[in-house]
Amino acid sequence: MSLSAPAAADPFADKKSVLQVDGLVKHFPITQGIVFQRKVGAVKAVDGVSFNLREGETLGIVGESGCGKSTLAKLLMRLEEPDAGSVKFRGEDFLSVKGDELRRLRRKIQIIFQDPYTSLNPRMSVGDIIAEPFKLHPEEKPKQGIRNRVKELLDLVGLNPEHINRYPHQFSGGQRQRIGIARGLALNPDVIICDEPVSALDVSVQAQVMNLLDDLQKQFGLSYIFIAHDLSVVRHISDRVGVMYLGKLAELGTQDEIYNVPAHPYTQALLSAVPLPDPTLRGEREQIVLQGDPPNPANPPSGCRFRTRCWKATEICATEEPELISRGRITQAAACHHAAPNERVAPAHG
Amino acid sequence: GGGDNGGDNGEAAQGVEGGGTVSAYNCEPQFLVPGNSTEVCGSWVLDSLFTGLVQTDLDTNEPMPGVAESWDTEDNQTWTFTLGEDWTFHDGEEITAQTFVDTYNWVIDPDNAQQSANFFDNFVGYQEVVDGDAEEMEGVRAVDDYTLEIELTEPFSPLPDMLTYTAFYPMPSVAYEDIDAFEQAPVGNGRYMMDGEWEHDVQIAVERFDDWAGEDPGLPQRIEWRMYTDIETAYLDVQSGNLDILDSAPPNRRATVESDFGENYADFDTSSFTYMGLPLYQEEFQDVDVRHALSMAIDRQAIIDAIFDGAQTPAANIIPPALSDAGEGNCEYCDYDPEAAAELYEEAGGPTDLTIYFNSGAGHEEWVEAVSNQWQQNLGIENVTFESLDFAQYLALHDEQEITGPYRLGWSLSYPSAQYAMEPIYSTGASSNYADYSNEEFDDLINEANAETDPDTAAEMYTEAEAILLEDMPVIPMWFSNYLVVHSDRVDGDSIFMDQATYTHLEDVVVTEE
Amino acid sequence: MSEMHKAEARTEPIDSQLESSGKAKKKTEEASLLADAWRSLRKNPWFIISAVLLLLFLSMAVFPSLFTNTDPRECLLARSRQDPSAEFWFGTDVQGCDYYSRVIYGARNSIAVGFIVAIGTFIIAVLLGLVAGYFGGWVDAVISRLTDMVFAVPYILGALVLLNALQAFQAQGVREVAFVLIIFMWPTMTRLMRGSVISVVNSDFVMAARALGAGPITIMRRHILPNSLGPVIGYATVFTGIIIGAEATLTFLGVGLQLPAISWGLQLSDARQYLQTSPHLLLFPVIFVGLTVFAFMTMGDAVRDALDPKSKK
Amino acid sequence: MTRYIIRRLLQFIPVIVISTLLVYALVFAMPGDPIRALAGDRPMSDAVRETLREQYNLDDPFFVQYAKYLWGIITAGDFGTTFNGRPVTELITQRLPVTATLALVTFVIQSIMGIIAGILAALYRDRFFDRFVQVATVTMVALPTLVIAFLMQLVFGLNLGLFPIAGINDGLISYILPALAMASVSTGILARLVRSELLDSLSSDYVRTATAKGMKRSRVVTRHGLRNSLIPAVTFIGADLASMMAGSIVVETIFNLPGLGEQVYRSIQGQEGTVVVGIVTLFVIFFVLINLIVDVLYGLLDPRIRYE
Amino acid sequence: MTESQTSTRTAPGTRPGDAPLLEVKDLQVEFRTKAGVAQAINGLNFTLHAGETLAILGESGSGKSVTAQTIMGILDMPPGRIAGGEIRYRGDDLLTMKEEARRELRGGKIAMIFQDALSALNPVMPVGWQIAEMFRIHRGMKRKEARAKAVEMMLRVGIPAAEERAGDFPHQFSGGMRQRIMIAMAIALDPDVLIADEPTTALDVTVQAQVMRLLKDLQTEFNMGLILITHDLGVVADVADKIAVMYSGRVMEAADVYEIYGKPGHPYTRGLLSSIPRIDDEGGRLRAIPGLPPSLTDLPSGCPFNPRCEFATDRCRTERPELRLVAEGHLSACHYAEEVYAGTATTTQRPSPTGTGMIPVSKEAPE
Ligand SMILES: Nc1ncnc2c1ncn2[C@@H]1O[C@H](COP(=O)(O)OP(=O)(O)OP(=O)(O)O)[C@@H](O)[C@H]1O
Ligand SMILES: Nc1ncnc2c1ncn2[C@@H]1O[C@H](COP(=O)(O)OP(=O)(O)OP(=O)(O)O)[C@@H](O)[C@H]1O
Ligand SMILES: [Mg+2]
Ligand SMILES: [Mg+2]
Ligand code: NI
Repeated sequence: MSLSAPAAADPFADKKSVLQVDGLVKHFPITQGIVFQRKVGAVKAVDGVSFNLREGETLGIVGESGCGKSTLAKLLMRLEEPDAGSVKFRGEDFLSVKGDELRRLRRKIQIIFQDPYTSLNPRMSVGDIIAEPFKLHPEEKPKQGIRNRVKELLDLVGLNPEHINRYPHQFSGGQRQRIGIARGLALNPDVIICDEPVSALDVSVQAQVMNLLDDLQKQFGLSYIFIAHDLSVVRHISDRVGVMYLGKLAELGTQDEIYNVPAHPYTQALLSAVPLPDPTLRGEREQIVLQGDPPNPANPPSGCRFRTRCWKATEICATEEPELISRGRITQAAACHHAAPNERVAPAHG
Repeated sequence: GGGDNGGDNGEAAQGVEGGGTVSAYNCEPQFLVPGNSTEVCGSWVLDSLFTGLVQTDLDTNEPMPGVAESWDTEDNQTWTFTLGEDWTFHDGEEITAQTFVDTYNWVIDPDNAQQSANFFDNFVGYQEVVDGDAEEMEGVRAVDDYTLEIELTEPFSPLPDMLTYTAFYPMPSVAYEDIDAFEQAPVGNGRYMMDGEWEHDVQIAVERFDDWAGEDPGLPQRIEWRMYTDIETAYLDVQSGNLDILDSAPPNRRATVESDFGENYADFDTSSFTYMGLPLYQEEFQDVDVRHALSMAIDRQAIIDAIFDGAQTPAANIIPPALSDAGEGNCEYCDYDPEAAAELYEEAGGPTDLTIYFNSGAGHEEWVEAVSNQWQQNLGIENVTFESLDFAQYLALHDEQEITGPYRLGWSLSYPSAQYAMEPIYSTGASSNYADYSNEEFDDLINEANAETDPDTAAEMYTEAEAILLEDMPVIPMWFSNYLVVHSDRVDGDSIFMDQATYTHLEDVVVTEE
Repeated sequence: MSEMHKAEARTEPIDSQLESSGKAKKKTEEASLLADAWRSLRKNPWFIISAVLLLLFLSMAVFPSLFTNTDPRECLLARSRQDPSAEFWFGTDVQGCDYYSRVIYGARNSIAVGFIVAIGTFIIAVLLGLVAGYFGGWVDAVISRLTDMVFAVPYILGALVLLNALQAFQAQGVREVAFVLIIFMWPTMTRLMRGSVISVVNSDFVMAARALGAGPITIMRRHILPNSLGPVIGYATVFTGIIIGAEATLTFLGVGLQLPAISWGLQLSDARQYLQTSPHLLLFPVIFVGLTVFAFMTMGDAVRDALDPKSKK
Repeated sequence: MTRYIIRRLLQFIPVIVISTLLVYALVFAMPGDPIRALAGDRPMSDAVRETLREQYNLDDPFFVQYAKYLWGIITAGDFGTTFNGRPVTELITQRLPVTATLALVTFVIQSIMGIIAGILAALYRDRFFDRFVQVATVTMVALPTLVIAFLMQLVFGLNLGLFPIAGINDGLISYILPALAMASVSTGILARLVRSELLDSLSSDYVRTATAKGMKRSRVVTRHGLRNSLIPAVTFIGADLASMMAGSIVVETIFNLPGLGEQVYRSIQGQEGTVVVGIVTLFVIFFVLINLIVDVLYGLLDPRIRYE
Repeated sequence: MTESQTSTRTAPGTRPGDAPLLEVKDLQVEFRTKAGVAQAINGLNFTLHAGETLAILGESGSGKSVTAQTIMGILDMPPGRIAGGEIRYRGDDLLTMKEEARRELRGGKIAMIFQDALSALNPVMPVGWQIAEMFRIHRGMKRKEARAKAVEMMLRVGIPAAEERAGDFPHQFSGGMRQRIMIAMAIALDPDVLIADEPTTALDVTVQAQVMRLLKDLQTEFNMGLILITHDLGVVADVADKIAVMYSGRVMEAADVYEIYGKPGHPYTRGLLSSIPRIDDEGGRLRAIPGLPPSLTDLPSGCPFNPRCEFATDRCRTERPELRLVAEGHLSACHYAEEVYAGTATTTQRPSPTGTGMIPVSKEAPE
C-alpha cells in the first residue's frame, strides 16, 4: 500500500446529506456543595463538532475514552439537549421539532447504546423489548406478525429465538448487546448511531453482526455513525472516519486516508497502539506512547488541545487553535498546525 | 356549694396537717368568668373560688347563707338580702351590696356578652339594659352597704336557690379593668384562691384562702384540677396514683371498678337527667298515645343493666328524686309493658319508620341503639335510621325544628330547684323547650308555684306540674345519672361527696397522705 | 483459512428452523410480564392462601347468609355481652346480638369501604404520581402542592362539610364514606408513587425508549409504571386495613357510617370500652380485619414477586 | 439546586393563600351556628348571641370575613382569638411544641425501628423475623389506634409503671408511649417498604460488586443496598410526618397531650374558623417544608435525580 | 518523544511443585429458568499459576462471566446453582470454605473487574468513595488517606483531573472511564488473582495499552495471576501466556498462546481466528462461524459444537469428546483434534447457517 492517499473521488459526493451537524456543543456543569450547589466549571464533553453524514455512508468515530463520543451520539438523538449547534436531518432542523414530529423523526434515526444492560427495561422480556419499536410505530408493523419478526431479528443477531421470553438479566454481556442491536435494527431506520455495538461480542458473532450491518446498508442505503474503539472494526465498516480528541474532531477523512496517511499526531499514536492478533509480533511493533496525563476536559489546554501530549507541539499550538481543514499534501481535514503524514503508520500483519 | 357535710366526716379519718393537696380530674373550662361559665368544668372551679349570696346546704339541698346572712321577701317578688360584713375578695377588696349591683349590671351588659346573662331575665330592668335603653337594672339596688334589694318582674319563689348559681357570684373591681387578664387568674371571694394562672389544658391550682369569712373553710390546703381529654386515661391515672379524684369514671368501668379500686370508689345520684324528646311539631308525635307507647316499650332497667352496668336510676320523674319535690308514682307510662305498648301503638297508628337523633362522639350510641332495638321488637317498627350529628349541627336542627323523630337530650340542674327542672324545658316558648310543648295548665301551675310564698305549697304545686308532664309526656324520661367517683389511697373516701349538680366538693376532702 | 471463506453461504431458509423450534416450545410461546407473572403466581402457595382467604371474605361480604342463619339484628339486651359459647360462637355484643353473625355481616361494609378506597386512592395515586414524577416542573409543583394542601386540611373538617354537601342529613352510606376517605387519603400514596417514578425516570432504558420514539404515555405505561409500582402496591395492601380503621374513626367523629350499619370498624371502636371485661368483642373483629390485611399483604407480596423477573422464587 | 429551593419556597405563597381560603370556606360552610354550640343546650340570650356573632364577624359574608381575617394578620399580626377569647398565636405557641415533640419522637422511633426491622426482614427473608414483622404489622393495622394506645397505657403505664400514663409533666419520657402508639402502624409499613425495596436492590449488580470487594454482608446491605432503596422509605416518612401533625387527634386526646391535633379537632367542632385556619396555615408551611426536604433528600440519595 | 516498547517473552511463572494459584475442577453451574435448567457451565477445568496470564476466549454466552462470578462467590443463587466441582485457591476449596474466610479473600486476594461497568458501580456513591472503600475496609485507612489513595488509583488508570472528579458519580463518566474505575477498584489492593472480565472493551487503544501495561506491571511486581476474559484477540496475543477457549460452558481448547494462534487444535478456535477483522482489511465480508450456539437448556448430545462444525461426524453427534492432549501443553476437546491441529481435517458438512447476515424481508426500499 502506498503512503500517499489515493486521490480516488469521494464515492458519496453525489449523495444527499442525511445528517448535517454543525458546531455541536455540550457542556456538563460541575457543581460543588451538597444542598446548595454552585457551579464551579463545566466538562466540555462536546465542544464544536461538525460533520456531514450522507446517504449510504458509514462514518466511523474513534477517539480517546471520555472524549465525548457517547455524548455526541446522545446529542444527535436529542437525548441530551445541546448547548449550541445545529443538527439537520435531511435538511430539516432536528433540534427544534417537538412531539409527534420528533417521534416520527426518531423512527428514522436509531441508536444502539454503549451500555447494553441499563438500556434494557428489566421488567420486559426480550421479545417485548424488541417488539417495542413496532408497537410504537404501528405503521411499521411487519407482515409476518410482530412475534415472528422479533424471532427473525433475534436470529439475525445470532441469538436463540427460543429465548424470546427471557428477561435481560438472564443474558450474558454480549447477548445483551445483541438485544440492543436487534432493537435498533427493527424499524429499518435511515440512520443508525452505533455506540460501540460490538465491543462485547466475540469475533465470530462480531463478524456476523458486521456483515449484517453491511448487508442492510447495501440493500437500503442506510447510513451509520459507528463509534468504536476497535480500529480494525472501524476500518472494516467505515467509509469515512472521524477521530475525536477532547470534545473536538481532530481529523476527519476517508477510511483510506485516516488509516494509510494519518496526519494528526493523535491519530498516528492511536493507530500505532493497535494490538495485533498475532502473538509472534509481540513487542515487535513500534508504538507511540503518549506522554503526560490526559488533560482535564473541564479545563482543556489552550490552542490545540492535544499539544500537551504532542511531540510535534510548537509555540503556535499553544496560542492558536488549529482548524479542521486539509493542509498541504494531505487531503483529509486535520486539526493540527503540523498535520503531515507520518512514517510510522499501522503495521501490516504478516 | 359548701355546707357542713365535710364536718360530719372530720373524725372518720386522720387528715394530714394543714390539709394537704388534692388533685382532681377536670375538663378544660371554656371560661372562668362567673357570668360566662355555663358548663361544669368551669363552674366547678369557680365554685371554690367564689361564694355567692346564697349557698346550698348539701344535706337538704335547701339554700343557706353565703355572703348574705339572711334574706326576706313578702311576695316572692321583692327580696331583701342582708350581707355579712367581713367578706372580702382574695385581693382584699371589701364586698358590699354595691359589689353585687356592679357585678350584676356588668354581667347583663350585652357588650360583655356573658352567656349567663339571661338568668337575670326576671329581674326588673333587665330588658331595658339589654335593649340599650338603660345603663343599669332598676331591680338591683344597694340599699346600704350591707343591704341588697332585688326586685323581680313576677313572683319567683326559687330565687335564693337560683342565687347559688355561678352566674350570681360577685366580681371584684379589678375584673372590669381587664377581664381577659382576670379570667386567667380570677380573684374571687371563695374558700380558695388561684395559685398562679390558669395553665390552659394542663391544670388550675388553688390555695386555701385563710381569710374566708364563711363558716366551714376548706380542708385541703391546695387543690389542683388537672385537665384531661380522655376519661379512660384519667381513670388509669387515678389507678396508678397520679391523680386523686376522678368524679365521673366511665360508666362501663363499673364492672371492673371493684377489682381496680377495691374500696376507693363511691356512687352518687345526681340531677343529671336523660330523656328522649319527641318533636311535637311533627304530626306523628302529637298523639299522646304514641308517646305513651314509645315510653312503655322501653325496658329502662334492662338497658341500664346491659349498658351502664346498673349505674343509672330509671326515671319515673321529671324532677330529680334528689330534690324533695319529686313526686312519686306519678308516672303511669314509665314502666316497661311491651304488650300494652304494642296495643296502644297499634291503635294510635304510630309511625312505622323512625329516625332517631343524637349527638355524636358523646357515648350515646349504644343506649340509643338499644332503645331502637326495643322499639323495633316491641312496637313493630320496621325501619329505624339514626342521625348522629355534631353538636352544633344537632342544635341547629333543633332550632330550625327539623327534627323528625325522637331525640336524645339531657338536663341537669344549675341550682337545686324543681322550678329549674321544668320551667326552662317545658313551659310554653321556654328557651330549652325543644319539644315545642305547650300546656296552659302546666304553665299556670308553674307560675303559681313560683309565686307561692309557702315552700311546702309550692313544692306540692311543682309536683302537680310534674304529673302533668308525665301524663303528657312531651319527653320520655329515661334515667337520672349516677356518678361513679374513684379516688386514690391518698384521700379519705368517706369525705368525698358529690352534689346533685355533679360537683364534687373538694373543699371537704380529707387528705390522708402527703 | 481460505476454506472457511465459503462457509457464509446459506442453504436453508430461516423459517424452517424457526418453525421447528416454534413447535417444540409451543407452550412457552406467548409471554409477557403479565402472563409470566400469572404463571408464577399460580404456583405460589402464599398466593393461593391469600386468594382463598380473600375469596372467603368476599363471599362473606356478598352472601353473608351463606355463613350464618342468625339475624344479626336480632338482639336481646338480656343476653348482653356473653362470652363465646356453643350457642354464640363469638359470644354476644352489648346489645345482646349474636356476635358471630354481626362479624360476618360486618364484612360487607368494611370490605366495601376498604376496597373502594384502596382502589380509588391507588388509581389516583398512580396517575398523579406518574404524571408528577415524569413531567416534573410545574406539573409536579401543582400536584405536589395540592398534596400539601390536602394533607393540611384536617379531614374531619373536610368530611363534615363534604358529607353535608352530599346531603349528609340522609344516612351516610358506604359510597359517601368511601368518597370522603378517597378525597383525603390519596396524598401519601401519590407521594410514594411520585418518589419511585422520580427514581426510575432517569434510567437508561427510559432514555432508550425515548430514542425509539416513544411518547410520554407509552413511556409511563410500559417502562416507568412496571418499575415503580412496587412501593405503592406494598403500601396499598396495608392501606386497606388502615381504611377499615379510619372508617371507624369517622363514625366516632359522627361523620362515618351510621348506626344501624354493621361494620368491623364500628365493632372495633365499640369494643374498646369493654377491653377488659369482654375482650372477645375486640378479638373477633381484630382477627377478621387482621386476616383481611394479611391476605391483601401476602397477595401484594406475591404479585410483586411475580412482577419481578429477577425474583428468586 | 439553590434555585430550585428558592422556587419551592416561593410556592409557599399561593399554597398558603389557597389553603387558608379553602379551609376558611370549609369552616364557613359547616352547618350549624358555632355560637349556639358554644352555649351547649343551655339557653343563650339573643343579645349575647348577637354580640358574639358580631365580635367574631360571623354575620359577614364569607369574603368579608376572610378579608377581615387577612387584614388583621397583615396590619396587626392578629391571628384572631378562640371563642373563649384566647389569642390563636398564644394557643399555637403553647401547643406547637407539644405536637412537634410528639411528631419528632414518633418520627425517630418509627424511622429507626422501621428501617432496622425492614433491613432484618430482608436479610432473613421468609425466616422467623420476617414473618414476625409481617404478623406484627398485620396486628397493628388491625387494632385501632385507640386500642393500641389504651393497651400501652395499661401495660407500660399502669402495670409495669415504666412510663407516665398521660400528660406532659415528665418531659420527653411522657412522649414515649404516645409516640409508640402513633408509630405502631407506620413502623410496620415502613419496615415492609424497606424490606421489599431492599430485596430489589440486593439483586442488583452493584451490590454484587460490593460483595466482590470483600465487604461484610452487613456493610453490603446498609451502605450499598439500603441507600438505593430508601426513596420510598423517605417519602413515606415525610408523608407520615405530615399526617402526624394533623392526625394526632386520637393519640393526643387519649394521652392528654395539649397538642395541635386535638385543638384542631375541637376547634372544628366549635367551628372556630380562625383557629382552624391558623393551625392549618402552620401545617401547610410545615408540609411544604417537609416535602422540600424530602425532595432534596431524593437528590442526595440518588445523584441521578436532578432538579433543573 | 516516542518510545518503543519491547516486551520479552517471559515464561509463565510456573514452578513445578508449587500448588497452582487457582484451580477449577469439573465446575458445573446451572440456572433455573422457566424453560428448564440451563447448564451454563458443565465440567469446566483450568488452572492458573502465580504470575501467569490466562486468557479465556469464547463464544459470547459461553459462560465466561458466570465462571468469574462463581469464583468470586457472587453468583445469584437462586436461580444459579453450583451443581458440582471445586475451585481451589492455593489448595483450599473456595466452595466449601466458610463464608467469613471467603469474604476475606474477596477483594483483597481475589479481585474482579466486571464486564458491565455502569451497572456494577454503585450509582449513588461517588466513584472516589467506592475505590476508597477498598482501602478503608481492607486496610483500615482513614477517610482522607483512603481518598488520596483512591485519587492516586484513578490517576494510574488514566482518568484526567482525578482529584476533582473523585466526587462525581458513575453516571457522570464515560463508558471507558467507568471501566477504568472498575479496574482501579479491582487492583487497589494488589490482589493475588485478578479476574478481568472484558476490562478494556470501552477503552481506546492508547488507554487500553496503558491499562494493560499497568496490569502487567502489577503482575511482575506482585506475581499476580491474571484471568483475562476478552474478545479482543489482539490484546490476548499481546499479553496472554495461556489461553483457554470456552464453548457452551466447557473448555474446548487450552494451550500456550503461540500454539493457539499458530496451530489451533479445535475447529471452534479455527473459526474464531478466521473471523478477526484485520486492521489492513478494507471491507468485504467477514467470515463468521455459521449457526447459533446451542441452547443451554437443551444441549446437543456429543460434542456441543457439532451442529456448527464443518468436520463433524456421527461420532461427534453421539460421543462427547473429553479434553485431551494433542501436543505438548496443548489440550483440545475434539475427536479430530490431531487432524485439525495438523490442518488435515476434511469438511464433512455445511452446517445450517442461520444467524449469518440474513436480510430483513420487510423493508421497502427507501424513497
Ligand atoms: N440468570 C440466568 N438465568 C438463565 N441463564 C443465564 C442466567 N445468567 C446467565 N445465563 C446464561 O448463562 C450463559 C453464560 O453467561 P455468561 O454471562 O457467563 O456468558 P459470557 O461467556 O460471559 O458471555 P459474554 O462474552 O457475552 O459476556 C449465557 O448463555 C446466559 O444466557
Ligand atoms: N451526565 C454527565 N454529567 C457530567 N459529566 C458527564 C456526563 N456525561 C458525560 N460526562 C462527561 O463527558 C465526557 C464525555 O463523555 P462521553 O460518555 O461522551 O465519552 P465517550 O467518548 O463516549 O467515552 P468512552 O469511549 O469512554 O465511552 C466525559 O468526561 C464524561 O465524564
Ligand atoms: Mg461512550
Ligand atoms: Mg460476560
Ligand atoms: Ni487474510
